Amino acid sequence: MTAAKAPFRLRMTVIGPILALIVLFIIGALLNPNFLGWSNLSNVLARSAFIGIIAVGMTFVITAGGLDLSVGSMAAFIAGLMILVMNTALPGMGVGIGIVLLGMAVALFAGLVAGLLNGLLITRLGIEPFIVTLGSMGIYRSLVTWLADGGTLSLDFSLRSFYQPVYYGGLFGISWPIIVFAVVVIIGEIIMRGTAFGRHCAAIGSNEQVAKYSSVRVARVRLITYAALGLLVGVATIMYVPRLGSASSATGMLWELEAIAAVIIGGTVLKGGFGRVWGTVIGVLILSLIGNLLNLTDFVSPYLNGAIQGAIIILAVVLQREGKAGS
Amino acid sequence: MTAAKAPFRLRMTVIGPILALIVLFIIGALLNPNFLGWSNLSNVLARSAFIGIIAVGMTFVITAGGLDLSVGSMAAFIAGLMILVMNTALPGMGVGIGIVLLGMAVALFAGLVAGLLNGLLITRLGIEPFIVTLGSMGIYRSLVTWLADGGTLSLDFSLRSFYQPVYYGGLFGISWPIIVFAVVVIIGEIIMRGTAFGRHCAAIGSNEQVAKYSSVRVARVRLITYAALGLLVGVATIMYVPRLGSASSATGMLWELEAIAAVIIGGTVLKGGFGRVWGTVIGVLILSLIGNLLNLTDFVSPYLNGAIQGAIIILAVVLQREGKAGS
Amino acid sequence: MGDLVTEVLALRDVSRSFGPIEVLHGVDIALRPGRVHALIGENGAGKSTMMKILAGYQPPTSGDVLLDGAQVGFASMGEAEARGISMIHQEFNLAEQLTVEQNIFLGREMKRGLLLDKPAMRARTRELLARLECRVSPDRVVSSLSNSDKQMVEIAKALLRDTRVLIMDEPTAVLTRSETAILLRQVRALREAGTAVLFTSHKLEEVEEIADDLTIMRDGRVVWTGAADRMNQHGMATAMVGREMSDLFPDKTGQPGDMALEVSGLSVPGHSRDVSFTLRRGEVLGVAGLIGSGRTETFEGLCGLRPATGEVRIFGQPVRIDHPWQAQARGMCYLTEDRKTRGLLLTKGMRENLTLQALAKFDRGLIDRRAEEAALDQAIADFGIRGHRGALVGNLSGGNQQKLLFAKTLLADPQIIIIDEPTRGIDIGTKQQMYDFIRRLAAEGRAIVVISSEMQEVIGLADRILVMRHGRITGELGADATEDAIVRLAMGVAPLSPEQETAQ
Amino acid sequence: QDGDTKVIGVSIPAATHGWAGGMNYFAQAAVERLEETYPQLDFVLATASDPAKQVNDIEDMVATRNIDALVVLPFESEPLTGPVQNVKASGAWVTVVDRGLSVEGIQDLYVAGDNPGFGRVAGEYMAEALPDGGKVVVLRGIPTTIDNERVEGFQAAVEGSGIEILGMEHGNWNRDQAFTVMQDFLSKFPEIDAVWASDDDMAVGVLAAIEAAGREDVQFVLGGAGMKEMIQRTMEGDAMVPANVTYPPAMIATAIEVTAAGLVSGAPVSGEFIIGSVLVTPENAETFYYPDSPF
Ligand SMILES: Nc1ncnc2c1ncn2[C@@H]1O[C@H](COP(=O)(O)OP(=O)(O)OP(=O)(O)O)[C@@H](O)[C@H]1O
Ligand SMILES: Nc1ncnc2c1ncn2[C@@H]1O[C@H](COP(=O)(O)OP(=O)(O)OP(=O)(O)O)[C@@H](O)[C@H]1O
Ligand SMILES: [Mg+2]
Ligand SMILES: [Mg+2]
Repeated sequence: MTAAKAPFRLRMTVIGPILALIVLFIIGALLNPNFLGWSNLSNVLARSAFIGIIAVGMTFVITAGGLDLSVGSMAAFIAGLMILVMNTALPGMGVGIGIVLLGMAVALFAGLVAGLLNGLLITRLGIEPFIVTLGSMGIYRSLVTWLADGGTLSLDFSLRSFYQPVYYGGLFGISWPIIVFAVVVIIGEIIMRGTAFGRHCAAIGSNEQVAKYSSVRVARVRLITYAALGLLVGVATIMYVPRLGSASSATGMLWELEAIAAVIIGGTVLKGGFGRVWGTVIGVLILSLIGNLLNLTDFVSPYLNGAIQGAIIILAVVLQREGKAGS
Repeated sequence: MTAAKAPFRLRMTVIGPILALIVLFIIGALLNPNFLGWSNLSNVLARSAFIGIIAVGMTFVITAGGLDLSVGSMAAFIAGLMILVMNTALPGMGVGIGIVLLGMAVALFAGLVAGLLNGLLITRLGIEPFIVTLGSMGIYRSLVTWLADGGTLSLDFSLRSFYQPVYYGGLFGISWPIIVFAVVVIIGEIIMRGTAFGRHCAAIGSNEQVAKYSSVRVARVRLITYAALGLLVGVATIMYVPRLGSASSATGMLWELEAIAAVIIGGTVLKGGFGRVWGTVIGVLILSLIGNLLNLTDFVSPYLNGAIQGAIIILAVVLQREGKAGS
Repeated sequence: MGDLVTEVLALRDVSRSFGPIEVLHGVDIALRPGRVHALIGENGAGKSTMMKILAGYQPPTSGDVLLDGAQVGFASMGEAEARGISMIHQEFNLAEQLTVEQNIFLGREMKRGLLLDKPAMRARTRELLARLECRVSPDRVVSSLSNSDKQMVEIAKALLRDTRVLIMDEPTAVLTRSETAILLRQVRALREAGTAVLFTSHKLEEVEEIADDLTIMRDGRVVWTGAADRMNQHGMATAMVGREMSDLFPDKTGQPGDMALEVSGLSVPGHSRDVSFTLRRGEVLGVAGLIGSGRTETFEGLCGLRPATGEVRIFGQPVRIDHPWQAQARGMCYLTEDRKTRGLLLTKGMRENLTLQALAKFDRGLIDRRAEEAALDQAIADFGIRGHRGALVGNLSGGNQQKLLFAKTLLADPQIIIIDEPTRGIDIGTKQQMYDFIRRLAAEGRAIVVISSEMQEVIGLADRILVMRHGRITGELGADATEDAIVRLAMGVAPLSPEQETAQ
Repeated sequence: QDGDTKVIGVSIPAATHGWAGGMNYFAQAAVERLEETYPQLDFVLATASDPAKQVNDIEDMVATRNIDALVVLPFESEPLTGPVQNVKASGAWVTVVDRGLSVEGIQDLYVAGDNPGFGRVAGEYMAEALPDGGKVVVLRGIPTTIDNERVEGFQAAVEGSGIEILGMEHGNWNRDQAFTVMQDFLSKFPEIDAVWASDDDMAVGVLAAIEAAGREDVQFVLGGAGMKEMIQRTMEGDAMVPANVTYPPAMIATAIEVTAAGLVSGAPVSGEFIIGSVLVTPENAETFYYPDSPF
């Protein structure tokens, strides 16, 4: 690995994910003409918004040297809680904007608290993030099953119809999840690149000791990353609930793995120290497009979808790390 | 974090996991007198052998700064392959020791190849282990579903009866999985502490550059850790197939998470540089005992089992990291 | 000059580029058995790069490496070592989580059959460390060692490998004088045994003391080479810097002003007890002591980097400091002695590092990049930082890293500055600039603590000197302190009389 | 335990999808009810997330709880056969629910749904509802033998009826995944006449996707397993949900009750009860509507 190649390599890590995305687009367009249609793309974008919003938060957590395995079950728990609260409040409040706002407030608050809890256990007790969030993953998953009594929590039908536009509606033909996702990404990118907080995350992930000696409030920054991730899980849930109006123990299954994968495909380093939000977006898009493509074509056995997905994930990263071979 | 406390802290990280294990034992004995009976303990030990054997391999991978998410689906794939090969060979070879040996050879060989593939992608192409093994996890999971045509691959019944003693039989009343697990652990512990290879793993995980400068063959050591893990997955599968006699897409689900959790509960550092095999064993035992304990009584809703499990995992680690608080 | 036949390792017309930038321009050097060759030059002159090429860690871009007169190209790290060339790196090259013994034998473990022969390795480790008069246990984890002990471990690691050529990149930068003496004794023994030794140091008295041959570099070129006895310290400094060197230390113009810092009964558990002192604006307070006397830990405790107890007043206000940012908010900053693991983010650029500690200054909602760039320009100019602007800090030369660390801390504009080992690895020309700079900071009315293991530095720079031993202050000396007085206090040998020395 | 107390172990898969959730609910409700009715009975209920865990649970029940009877709904048939055989060998009563073991004659009592029948009934309805043939898409469950049997039953039933199966994808009995798959089906096929969602959880996702796309060509969605919301819609005559096919999760409760009664009375009922899959239509929907069930 010589420094002489650095400029090229740098370019590859930047262009790599974009290139992988473009290749997917081309393949998609060739396989099925509907692929590039607005309705298909809009579908794909809207449904990748949940993972996307969460993955933006995950980017910060990972950049600061952390990890959060609990996001998927946290989302399920928050969705369950939100539905329960809204259903309970319905007789008193009636269908209206008020109850939707209440539900949203509950989701955001619960997300924030859940994130803070993870963060406090990690920063105050000094336990490995992997263990803390593996534990809370089990806890939230259990809690939602328990709340739902093993079944599914469903939002009252009238309430759901009222709330539904939050997923299906939109502005200028762009649906709300896409808009919210875009806003979160833009804010995330600005924070990551342009603010002291973003710098501090990268510094902590790069070398915690140096950050501490440089008067960075390490514990606080860490805590904020987890709290922000929790909050974003809340935001994602707000978009998720109106879609099907239900939550069960199967909700949010494996979202954590998908979010982490998106972050890493996007070029953020798993061990921390370097992160980029726009890369994460590309990672999310790559992951959702693969699924979409596999559904739009049927030249392989559906049993093998997972294999193709796995191979593409590896390829997408090979593409971007090309220059690193043999290092 | 003061140096004065170091001896105490050292002791806590050593005693911590053992203490957690003892506490679990006491709780178990109080809850149900049968808990400490040989038949129960033997069951628990035998069934934790699969994860245990894999976790020993995982300890090396993690110590050397790597990660392997694919072990669970790799086990499923190898089990499927092994069953397929044995069933196919049955008409020709007939039930006998020969066909069992063939099956075992297939499992070990497939495990080794799968591990080498992971290792080569990681060391030669320089891709993040997380991504490579996430990809291969999807691939193997798909392949076994495809091999089983969406259903279950079952070992021929007569063959299964013949092969069964490998799980259920044993020596001096100790069943084979326990013996094999013990042997793997002892060899693992010796390699980790007593050989140059073990030291090289820790050195690479601690600082790859330093290891390289000290003429440690970094890529080769890394590769060997993944290959050894693959081989151990093969060994675990050899014990697993006679137990259930079948493989499906549900086989080995989430084993990777359990194995990694066991390694970390045991005190190995997720970012690499320090590992201990005996700790991993304790981690494995803690995890299986929790499951066992929850079956001993029925004072909580089964929906909440996951929550209790999660809480205990966190507590077990809190116990051992006590001294680190505020660092 | 040298006899070609006896050269064991040499470079012929070697150039080396990193990206578009060439840092070595056609250099030659020849090492001969049984001789100590000193390589000196300013920070960033290319000394470390040259050594790495000699030891096979980096290939030259052009030119030849000659081993026993024959051209070689080392394909892997192990190859040069296998042929008897070993190198001690300027930056620590130890795996922090491994023990002393594991590090020393890393890559060369002794085996009995398939297993490690631990007793033998431990015994050999003890023996090597004993030769270096270093008393750390072979089972200590390296991350818990002090810098000087780490250096000793590195040296032991090199000594283990029976080498024909030993290359040492600033081995004495983190050592005290007595430890340096031990090291030099080992070097002499190796010379007697016929080893060719190449070493660099910014401490010219050492060079004068031990070198047989001397090569002086400037800006990637060899500017002088020959027998060492043809050069004195003054000549070396002049050749290195390329200008006439005046007096190293500035005048002590200190006008003590208001009380800045009052510390009483400060204790850092396990490291220091009951430390009390005061510091005024405009003052430079030196802190001397042997390695391991707990100076670093005491001041880290003061700044909230370790748990500590005691009473602290800053500008008359009683304060409680549990975290470094609280200290900084009160105007007090600590500049670490350990630039690599505590000071700088090696995988980031200069700009990110420079502004990390004072990021609030550049925060206008968003970070003002242009202001950052301007600050970097300023720092590069003020401290003479050399190196490619876009380079990763880990690729800067050691001395330039130190300068950047200095610039980074000062950017936070602290009123009370605690500088731990300020000139470690800095060339003599820049040292002079740094001393001037410290003085100027004092003159601006800041209060400064300089912790240093270089006795000359403390004496030359400080208005008052505290001496520590075993975590306690054993005495306070005036600006006119002698080395002898400091050593007596530091060693616990009865001083003349405490009252006599603490004149002020 | 004193000699009079008898212990019944109940081992079922965890509530990872709607039907399983319903089954969990009925199992727990039955256990609670029976513990009250029969003070001399003690129950152990364990839920498993995979076959291996289920085998562990059963081993634990034998080793630590000395169960006198086991009611098991096998996660998969093959892996559970051996362990259940061992339970039988220990002298306990064995009731197998829903999924038969791969060796005949282990169980004393067998209570099961009819998976090929489930697919067949659905297929027959489809053929009848689209007499001129039509284009349908199929959402499949988690790749398992159950799913295979159902799909084969369905395919056999629609064969020759002029119905064309445009595509099949796995929605894994999951609402979200079904939603995604259906969105993509709608993008892929400009003309779809009907959907066999094969499960009511998936039907929820499919209906949402169709509604969001505003596609008028899809005439109806046929789910399955009788989720109460779906039954209600059928009952109310919703044209999109004209029918359902039962696969009652309550069969576990039946099995537990029969086992308990047998154990208490000392006159155990052995045999086979196959609970056939029935077509639910607006006419008979009311009899399949259980508003208190979570499913
Ligand atoms: N890997 C690298 N990539 C880019 N530039 C490098 C790299 N290594 C060294 N350099 C540059 O080469 C020049 C010479 O560095 P070198 O470390 O050899 O200096 P030095 O003489 O050892 O200085 P010091 O006395 O400060 O240790 C410096 O400008 C440095 O920034
Ligand atoms: N991180 C650490 N953990 C545990 N012990 C440490 C650590 N750092 C240093 N020590 C020990 O603390 C003692 C004092 O450290 P150190 O040598 O840094 O003191 P010092 O007086 O600042 O000396 P110097 O600054 O000259 O190195 C030494 O015995 C050292 O081994
Ligand atoms: Mg250097
Ligand atoms: Mg110090």
